[in-house]
Amino acid sequence: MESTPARASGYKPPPPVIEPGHTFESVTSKISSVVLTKYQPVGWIITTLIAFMFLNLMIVSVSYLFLKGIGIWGNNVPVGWAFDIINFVWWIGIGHAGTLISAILLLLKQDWRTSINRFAEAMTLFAVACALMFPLIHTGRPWLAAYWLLPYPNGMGIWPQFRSPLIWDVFAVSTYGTVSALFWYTGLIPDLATFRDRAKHRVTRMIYGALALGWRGSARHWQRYENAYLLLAGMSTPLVLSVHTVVSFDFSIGIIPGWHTTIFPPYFVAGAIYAGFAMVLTLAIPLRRMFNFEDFITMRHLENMAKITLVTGLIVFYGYLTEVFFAYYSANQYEKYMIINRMTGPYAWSYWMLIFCNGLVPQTLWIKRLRTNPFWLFIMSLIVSIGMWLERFVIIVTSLHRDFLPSSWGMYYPTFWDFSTFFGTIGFFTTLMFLFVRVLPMISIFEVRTLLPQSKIEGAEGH
Amino acid sequence: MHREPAVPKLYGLMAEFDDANALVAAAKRTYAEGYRKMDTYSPFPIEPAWEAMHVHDRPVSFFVLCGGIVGMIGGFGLCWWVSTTAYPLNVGGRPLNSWPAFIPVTFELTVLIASFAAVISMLALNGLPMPYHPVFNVPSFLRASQDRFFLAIEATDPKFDPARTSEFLKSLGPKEVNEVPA
Amino acid sequence: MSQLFHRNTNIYSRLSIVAILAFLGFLGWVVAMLYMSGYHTGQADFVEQPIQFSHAHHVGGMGIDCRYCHTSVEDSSFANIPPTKTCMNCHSQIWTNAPILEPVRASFRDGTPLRWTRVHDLPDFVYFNHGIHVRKGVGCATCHGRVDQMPLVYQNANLMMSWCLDCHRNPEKYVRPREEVFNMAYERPADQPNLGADLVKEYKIGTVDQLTSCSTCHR
Amino acid sequence: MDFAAIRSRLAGAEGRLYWRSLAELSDSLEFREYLHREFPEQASEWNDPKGRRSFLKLMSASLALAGVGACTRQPPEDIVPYVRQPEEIVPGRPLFFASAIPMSGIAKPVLVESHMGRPTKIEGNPEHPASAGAADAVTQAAVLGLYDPDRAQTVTYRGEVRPWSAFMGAMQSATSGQKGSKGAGLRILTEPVTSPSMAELLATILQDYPAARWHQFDAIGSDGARNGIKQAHGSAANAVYHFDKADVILSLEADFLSPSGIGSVRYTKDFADRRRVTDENKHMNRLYIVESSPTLTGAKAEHRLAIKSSEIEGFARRLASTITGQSSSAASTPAPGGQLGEKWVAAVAKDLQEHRGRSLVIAGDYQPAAVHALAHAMNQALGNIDATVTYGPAIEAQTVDQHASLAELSNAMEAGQVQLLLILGNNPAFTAPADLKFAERLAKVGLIVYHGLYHDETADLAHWNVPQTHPLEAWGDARAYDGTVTLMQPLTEPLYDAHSAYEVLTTLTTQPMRKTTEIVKDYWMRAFGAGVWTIRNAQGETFNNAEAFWRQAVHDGFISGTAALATPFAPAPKPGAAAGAPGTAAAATTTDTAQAPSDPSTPATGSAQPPAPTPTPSPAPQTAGGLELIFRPDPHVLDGRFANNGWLQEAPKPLTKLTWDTAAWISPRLAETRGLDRGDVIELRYRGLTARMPVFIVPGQPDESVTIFFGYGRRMSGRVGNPPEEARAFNAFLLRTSDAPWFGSGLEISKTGERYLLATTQDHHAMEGRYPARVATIAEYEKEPEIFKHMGGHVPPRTLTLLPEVDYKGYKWGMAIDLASCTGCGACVVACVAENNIPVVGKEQVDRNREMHWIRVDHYFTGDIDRPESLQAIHQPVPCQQCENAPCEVVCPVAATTHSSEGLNDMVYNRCVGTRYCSNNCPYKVRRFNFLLYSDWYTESYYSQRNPDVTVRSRGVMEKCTYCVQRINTARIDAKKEDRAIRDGEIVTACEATCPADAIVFGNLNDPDSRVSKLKAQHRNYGVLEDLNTRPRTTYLASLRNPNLELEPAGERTTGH
Repeated sequence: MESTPARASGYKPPPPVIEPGHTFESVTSKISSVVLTKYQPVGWIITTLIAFMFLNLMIVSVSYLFLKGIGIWGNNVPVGWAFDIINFVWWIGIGHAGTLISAILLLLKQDWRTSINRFAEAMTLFAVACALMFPLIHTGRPWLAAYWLLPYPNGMGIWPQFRSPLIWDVFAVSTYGTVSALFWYTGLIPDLATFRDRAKHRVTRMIYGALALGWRGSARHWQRYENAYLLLAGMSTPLVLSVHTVVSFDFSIGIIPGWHTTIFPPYFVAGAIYAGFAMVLTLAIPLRRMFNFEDFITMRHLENMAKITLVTGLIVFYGYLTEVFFAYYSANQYEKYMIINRMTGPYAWSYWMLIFCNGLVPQTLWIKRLRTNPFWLFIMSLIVSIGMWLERFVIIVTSLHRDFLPSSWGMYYPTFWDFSTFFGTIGFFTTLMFLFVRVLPMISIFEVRTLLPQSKIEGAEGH
Repeated sequence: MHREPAVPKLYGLMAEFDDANALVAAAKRTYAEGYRKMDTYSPFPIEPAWEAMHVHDRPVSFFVLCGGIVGMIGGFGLCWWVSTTAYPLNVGGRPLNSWPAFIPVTFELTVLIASFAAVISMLALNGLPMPYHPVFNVPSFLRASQDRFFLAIEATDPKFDPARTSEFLKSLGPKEVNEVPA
Repeated sequence: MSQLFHRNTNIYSRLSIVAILAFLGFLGWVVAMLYMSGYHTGQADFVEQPIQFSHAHHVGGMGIDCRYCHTSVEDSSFANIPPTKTCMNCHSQIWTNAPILEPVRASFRDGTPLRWTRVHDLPDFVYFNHGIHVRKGVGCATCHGRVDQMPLVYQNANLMMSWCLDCHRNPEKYVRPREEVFNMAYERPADQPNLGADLVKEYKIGTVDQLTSCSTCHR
Repeated sequence: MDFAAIRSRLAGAEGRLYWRSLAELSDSLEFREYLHREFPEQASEWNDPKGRRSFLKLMSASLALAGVGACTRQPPEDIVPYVRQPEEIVPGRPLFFASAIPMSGIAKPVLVESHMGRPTKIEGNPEHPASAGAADAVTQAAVLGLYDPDRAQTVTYRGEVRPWSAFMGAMQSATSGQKGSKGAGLRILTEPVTSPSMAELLATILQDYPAARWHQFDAIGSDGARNGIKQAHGSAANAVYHFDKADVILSLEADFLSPSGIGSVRYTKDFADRRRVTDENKHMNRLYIVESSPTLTGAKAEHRLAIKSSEIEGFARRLASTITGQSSSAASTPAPGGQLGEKWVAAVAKDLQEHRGRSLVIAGDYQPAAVHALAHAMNQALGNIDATVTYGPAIEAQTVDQHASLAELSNAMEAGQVQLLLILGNNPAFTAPADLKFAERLAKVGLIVYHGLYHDETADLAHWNVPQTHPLEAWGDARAYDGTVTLMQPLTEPLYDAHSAYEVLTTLTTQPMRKTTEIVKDYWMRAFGAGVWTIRNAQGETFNNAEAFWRQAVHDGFISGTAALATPFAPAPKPGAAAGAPGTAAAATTTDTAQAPSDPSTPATGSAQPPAPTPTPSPAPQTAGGLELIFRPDPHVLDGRFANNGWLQEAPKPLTKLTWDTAAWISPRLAETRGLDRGDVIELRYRGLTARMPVFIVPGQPDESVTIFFGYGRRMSGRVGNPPEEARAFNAFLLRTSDAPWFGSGLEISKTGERYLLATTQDHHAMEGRYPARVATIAEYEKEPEIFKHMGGHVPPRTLTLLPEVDYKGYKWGMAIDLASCTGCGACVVACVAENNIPVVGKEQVDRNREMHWIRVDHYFTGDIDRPESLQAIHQPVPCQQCENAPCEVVCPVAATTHSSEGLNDMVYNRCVGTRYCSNNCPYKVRRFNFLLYSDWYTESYYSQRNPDVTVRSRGVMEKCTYCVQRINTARIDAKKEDRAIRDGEIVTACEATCPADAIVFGNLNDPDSRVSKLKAQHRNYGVLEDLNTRPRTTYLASLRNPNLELEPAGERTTGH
C-alpha cells in the first residue's frame, strides 16, 4: 500500500509494518500458536501468579471496605476524594488508547494499527473494568450505588439527578465499556473462526465455534462486516473523546480552585491518550519479547507510538502551563493561591515530580536513538504512567486540601488500605490481561493477513 | 456426528483456490457466466470479490441511523421527563429543564443504541449465528478461515446443472472442485 | 471434514438468544413484583398481637369513635395506642373475667404495659404527623382502610414513598370534609375533583412544591 | 443486687418507658459489666484506651445494618403504651420542665425537654435572671452525663454490692458510735453549699453533733473573690456585676465571658447587649483586660495587656492609687509591662474616670483577695456601686476559705482524729492540692462514705460508695450566681440505685427514712409560712397559700425576689415541735456563719456599702526565679468532673480548638527559645513536684508564663475519659499547692523528646486576606458604613446570571450571626450536638478532620505575633450557609440534597449514597460525612437521650446543619392547625436558643419586620464568599471594635488582617 507512492517519489519508505517473508499460513500459525499450545513461556506463568496475588489483595481490601466503610481510607472532610477517584481517572485514561488505536487510526487508514489494536482493545476493556470499580466502591456502600444511580421506575418515585457529572460518568463510562466490548468482539469473530478450524481438541473447537457464531468468511458477510466495523469505529471516535471530557467535568463543574477551569476537557483527553499509549507500550514491549512477535510489532509500531506519546505529552505539559497562566491572569486570589500552594505547599513534591515525569522525561523522545530503543521506551512508559497518576493526585488532593476558608484547610494522608486497593487493581488488570493473551488471539490475524503482499489484488485500487 | 443418507442432496459445487487474485478473477467470470446464487469465501475481506458479484447492500447504516435517533430522543427525553415531570425539584436554583446538563447523557445513549444497532443488524443480516452450514461439509473448507479461497455455486441457481457447472468451475483453474452436500 | 455442529444447532442457537433475553426480562419482572408485594412492603400481612383485639367489633359493631382510644391523633404526630386504663374503663364492667382479656387485667393489676406490635411501621427516617393530616381532611380510612371491618388490623396500603407522593402531589383526589375524617364508611363523592379542589383551597393545604419538598417528611 | 428495690423505685409513671429498657438492661451483658466494674480489682479494664471507641467493636454488624436498603423487610417494632397515662403527656409531644444544674454549688437554671419521660435536651430557663434562655456548653452536656453507662450504679461496701438498707444500718451504728463524743470524729466534706434546705439539714446535723466539723472544698472555686470581698466589706457578700450598664470595663484577669464560668451566661448577654451597634444606634462599650494567658474575654477586649498573673496585683495597685488619688507606696512603684504598662495606667484611669458610674472594674476568680479588694475599692471610688456593681448577702450558707478548710480536714486525718468521713461529691482524692497528700491520708480514716456520680479516684479509696443522683433525677434547690433561689425537679426516676445528698445526710439524723421530695418541699412550705424568705410572685404580690406558691415555684424553676436574702444556716425545729420556720433558730446556733447582713430579712445592699480600705497586700509568692506556672480549670471538663462526657471532650476548646486532651500553653517566643513545637511533651518541675504536659503554642501568652489546665490525667473517669498510658501524667493537680492555688513562680520545664498527638479541629488561624470574618473600628464604620462590603471579593450583581430567579413564596428562612456579639464560647456547638443526635467520633477521627459538628466556631488571629498587645482574635460560628445557588446540590447524582420550597438546603440521609461530591464542592466545608458508623448504635443507655425528631444517621451518609428543620416543621404544623402564619421568633434553632450573646437570629426573610430581616438590612451585614454567587441564606454582621485612641492611634492596625 504505501509501497506504491514510495516508488513514485524518491523518498525512503519507513520500516515495514510486518517483516517480509510471511505467508497467510505462517502468520496464522504464529499468532494462533500462542493460544493453541500446551506450553507457555515461564515469564507468562510468573507474571500471572504475581498479578493473581495482588488480585487477592484487592479482594481482601474491598471486602474490608464494605465491612467498615471508607473510614479505613485516608479521606476526610476537606479531601473528600483521594485515591479512589485518582485511581478511577487514571484507569479510565489508560482505557483510552485501545479504542483510539482501533477506531481513530482505522479511520485515518493507519495500517500499522492492525497488529496492536487487538490487545490494546483488550487493555481498554480491563482498564475500564478497573475504573468502573471505583465509582462503585468509593461510597463504601456499592449496593446502594447500583440501586440508585441507574434510572428505572421504583417504589420511591424518585430518580437520578441528571445535572450531576457523576451521573454523566455513569452513562459515559458504562457506554464506553459496552461499545468497546462490542467493537472488540466484532473484531474477534473471524479470528475465532480461525481458532475453531485450527484447534485440535474437539471441546476447544466447539467453544471457539460457538463464539465464532458460524462465521464462514462469505464475501456478502465480509461486506456487511466491514460496513458495520467502520460505523462502529466512526461512533467510537467521538465516544472516546467524550468519555474523558465527561470525566473532566467531574472537576470542572465543581467550583473548587484548581477544578473549575475550561481547559480540562481537551487537556484530560490528551492526558488520557498519553497515559493510554504509555500503557500500550508497557504491555507491548514485554509481550513481543515473550512471544517473539517482533515480526508483527515492529520498530515502526514502537516508534509511532513513541511519537504519539511525545505529541500528547506536549499537549499535557501545555495544559500545566495554561493552568499557571490562568491563575496569574485571572487575578483571582483563590486561583493564585491554588497554584502557589501546588508549587510550594505541603504537596509540592507531587507537583514537581509530575512536571518531571510528564514534562521532562518524554522530551527524550525527540532523540531517534532513544525513541527506537525498546528498553528506554519501556522505562519511559512506566514513568509516564506514574506521572499521570500524580497528575490526578495533584488535581484532586492539592486542590481540595486548601480551598476557600482557611479555617477548614486540612491535610490528607493515605492509609495502608488506600495503597492495597490501588495495587490490587493493578493485579486485577494484569491478571485479566495475561489470561486474555492465553485464550484469545492477541493480534488480529485476519487484519494482519491483509498486510501481506499476497492479499493485494491487481487492478483493485489499494485500500 | 451421524452421517447423512447415502445419496445426499446437493447444496452446490465449490471450487478451491490458493490465491486471492484467482478467486476474484473466477468470481468475475462466474458472474459473467450468468450465475447469481453464488458466493465466495476468504480468510480476510476482499472488496473486489464482492464487487465482482455486484453485492451492494447498506442496510446496516440505516439501522445505525435509526438506533442513533432512538438513543438521542430517548436520552434527552429521559433527562427532561425525570427533571421536569417525574419529580420536579429545585436543585441549586437551576431551572427544571437544564438542557445543557442533559447533553452528555443524550450523547452517550445515542452512541450506545447506535452501536448495538450496528452489531446486531450486521449479525442478523448475515443470518448469524449459524454454526451449521453445508459448506462446512467440504473437508478442505477448514482453511477458508486461514489461507484458502473458495467459490461456491448453489444448486438452487436456475442455471445450475451438476455436470456443466462442475465443468465450468474446473475451467477456472482451481486446485480442486468439490460437491457440497446439503 | 465433518460438521462441528448438528444442523439443528442453528435453530437452537437463535432460540437460546431469544430465551436468554426472555428469561432476563422475566427475572426483572419477578423482582419488581416481589418489591411491590406484601412480602416486602408488609401490606396485608397478618400481625400477631398480644390480644386478639377486633376493630371490627369495637368500631364496626359498637361504633366507638377512633378518638376514644387514639386520643392524641388530632394534636400529635403520633396517634397513641390507648393505655390499659382505657380498656378497663369498659372491661372492668363487662366481660370482667373473659379469658381472652386476661392479659389486659394482668397488665392493669401489676402495672406491666401491654406490648403491641406495630402494624403501620414507617422507616425511622420518615416523619409522619397524624395531627396535620387529620386537620387537613385526610380520612383515617384513606390510609388505614376500613378498619371497622378488620377483625385484626393489617397494613392497608403499601406505604411506599410513591404511594405517599400520589396524595402529596394531588391532594384534591383524596381530601374529604373535616367532619367526615373519622367516618369509616365515607365514600368519595362523584364530584370529588371539584369538591377536593375546593377543600384544598378552604383548608389551605400546602402547595405541591411544599408537600413534595424532601424535608417535609425526611429530617 | 436488689432488683426489687430498683423495680419499686421505677414504678412511677414517668419511669415506665425507661423501666422497660432497664429491665432488659438488667439481664444484658452490659449490665453485668457495670456490676463487675464496681469491683476495684477489675479496674484495669477501665483503663483500656480501646474502650473509648467501643463503637468499633461491633462494626461488623454494621454491614447488615447499612444494607437495610432495597429488598429487606424492617424488623417488627413494638409499641408499649402506658398502663395509666399521665394527663400532661401527649405521646409524640415533648414536655418542658424548669430545673437547674448545680455547679460548685451554684445553680445554673435550665429548661429540660422531655420526650415521654426521657430528658433529651437542656436549654436555659428563659424566665430566670441568671439564664434568660441561654445555657453554656457544660450545662447542656449534663444530659449526656445522665445516661452515661459508666455512672456508679449500685451501693457498694468495699467493692461488694449492697442494698441501700444495709448502708442505712451501717450509718446508724457508725453514728451511734459518735454520739458519745458529740461527733468529734465525724467530718463532712461537701462542695460549697448554697441550698437553703441542704444548709438546714447540715445545721441540724451539726446541732446533733456539736463537735463534728463540716468542710467545704471546690478545686475551682474562688477563695480570692470570697476573701477579697470580706476584706472590702469586713464580711462575706456576693458581688453581682451589671455589664449592661457599663460603658468602660476593666477586667483584671476576670474571664467573665468564659464558656463555663459561674454567671458568665448572664454576663455575656449583658456585655453583648451593650455592643449591639445598628446603623441607627452606634453606641458601644469598651473592654480593657489585663491578663496572663489568653481567654475569650481577652479575645473580645478592645485592649489587652499581657503580663504575668503575679504582676496583675501590682498593676491594680498602681491603677487604684491613680484612681482613688490616695498616694500610697504603690503610686511610685513602676507599673508592670514597662512603658506600655505606664501608658495603660494613664489611659485606662482616664477612661474610667470619664465614665463614673458607667464604668466597671472586675477582678478575676484566680487573682488573690487583694486584687479583688482593690477592684471593689476602685468601683467604690468610681461610683459604680449600685450602678454597675451591686452587693448582696453571701449566697453560700457558710463562706469559708476552701483551701484552708480542706487543709484543716487533711491535718485532722493525718492526726487520726477522723473516724467517720462523709464525702459528698467533687472527687477530692483527685482534685486536692498535692501538698495536702489527701489521697494517702484517707487511709488513716476509720470509715469513708463517698457519694459520687462515678466510681472515681475517691470512690476507689472509700469504704462505702453511694451512687449520687444526677441533677435531673432528684429534687433540690440551690442559688444562682445572683442569689436567686432556684429549684431542681426530677425529670426521671433515678436510672440506677442512686441517692441524693439529702438521703445520704439524713442517715445521720434522727429520721433517716425521709425522702428528698419531702425534705425540699417541707422546707419551702415552712419557709412560706415564716418571714425568713419574703416570698412574692413575679408581680410582687403574695401567694394566697403555700401550695400555690410551690406550684408556681416548681413551674418557674425559681423563687423570684430571693436574690437579696442570705441563706440562713440554722437547724430544723425538732420533729416534736410545731413546724417552725427555717432559720428562726439562726441566732441560737450560728456561731461563725459569716452572714452579711446578720438580719437576713432586710435587703443586704443597704449595709453592703464597702468602706474601701487599702487592702492588705497578699503575701508575695516566693520568687524562686524560673517561669511562672498558671493553673486554670479546663474550659470544658473543669476540674475533671466532666471527663467522661464525650460531647465536652470533643467540643473544641476555645482559642486552641483542641479536643480530647489538655496542653501546656506557651508563647511563640518561649517555644522558639526552648526549641519546642506543638505536641512536644515537656516535664514540669515546680516546688519539688513534677508533671508532664504536651505543649501548645498560643499567641498572646506571656513569654514568662506557662498555663496548664486541670481535669486531665484521670485514671478512673470512665471509658470516655480515661487517658492512654502516656497521658496519665498530664495532670495539673500534681503540681498544685494549697498556698498558691492559681499561680506561682519557680517553674522549670524541660523537653522530654517524646511527642504526643494533639487533635485540633482547626490548624490554620490566618485569614489569608479572604475576610471570611470582617471587623472594623466603630470610627471607621461611622466614617464609611459600606466598609465591610469592600472587604473580600467583588460580589456579582444578582442580575448577572443566565438562570431565571427562583422566587420563594411563603416562608423564606434565613439566619444572621452578629460577630460583634459572638464571644466564641461554643455553647452553640453542644446545643447542636444535643438537638441533632450528632455522634462523638473520638480523638483519632478528629485528628483526621472527621469531626461531625454541624456548627463550628472558626477562630482567626489578626495582628503581630511578637506584639501580644496587637493581637486580636475573632470568632465566627459557621453552620450550613443554606446557599440559594447551592453548589452541593447540583453535583449530587441521586438528588439526596435539594432545595425545599422555603429555600432550605435539605439533606436526605436515606437517599444519600455517599459520593462526598457535595462536601468537596461546598466552599464553606460545612458538610460532615459518616466515614464509619459513628452513631453509637450499641450502648442502650444512650438510646433514651436521642432526639426522636431527628434521624440517627448511619455509616456512609452525608449530613449537615438543617436550620433545625424538625423545629421548623413542628412550628409550621402547629401554625397550620391554627390556620395562622408562623410568628417571628416562634422557630428558634438550637444554636440560637442557647447563644448567651444572642448573636444568632433565625427567621423569615419574606417578612420585612422579622428580626432577621431587620438585621440583614444593616450595613454590617455581609455574606461569606458571596463573590462565588452562592447566595448564602446565612449571613454575618461584621464585628466592631471600640479602641481607645490613646492606646491605639486610628489606623495603627489595618482592620481585618
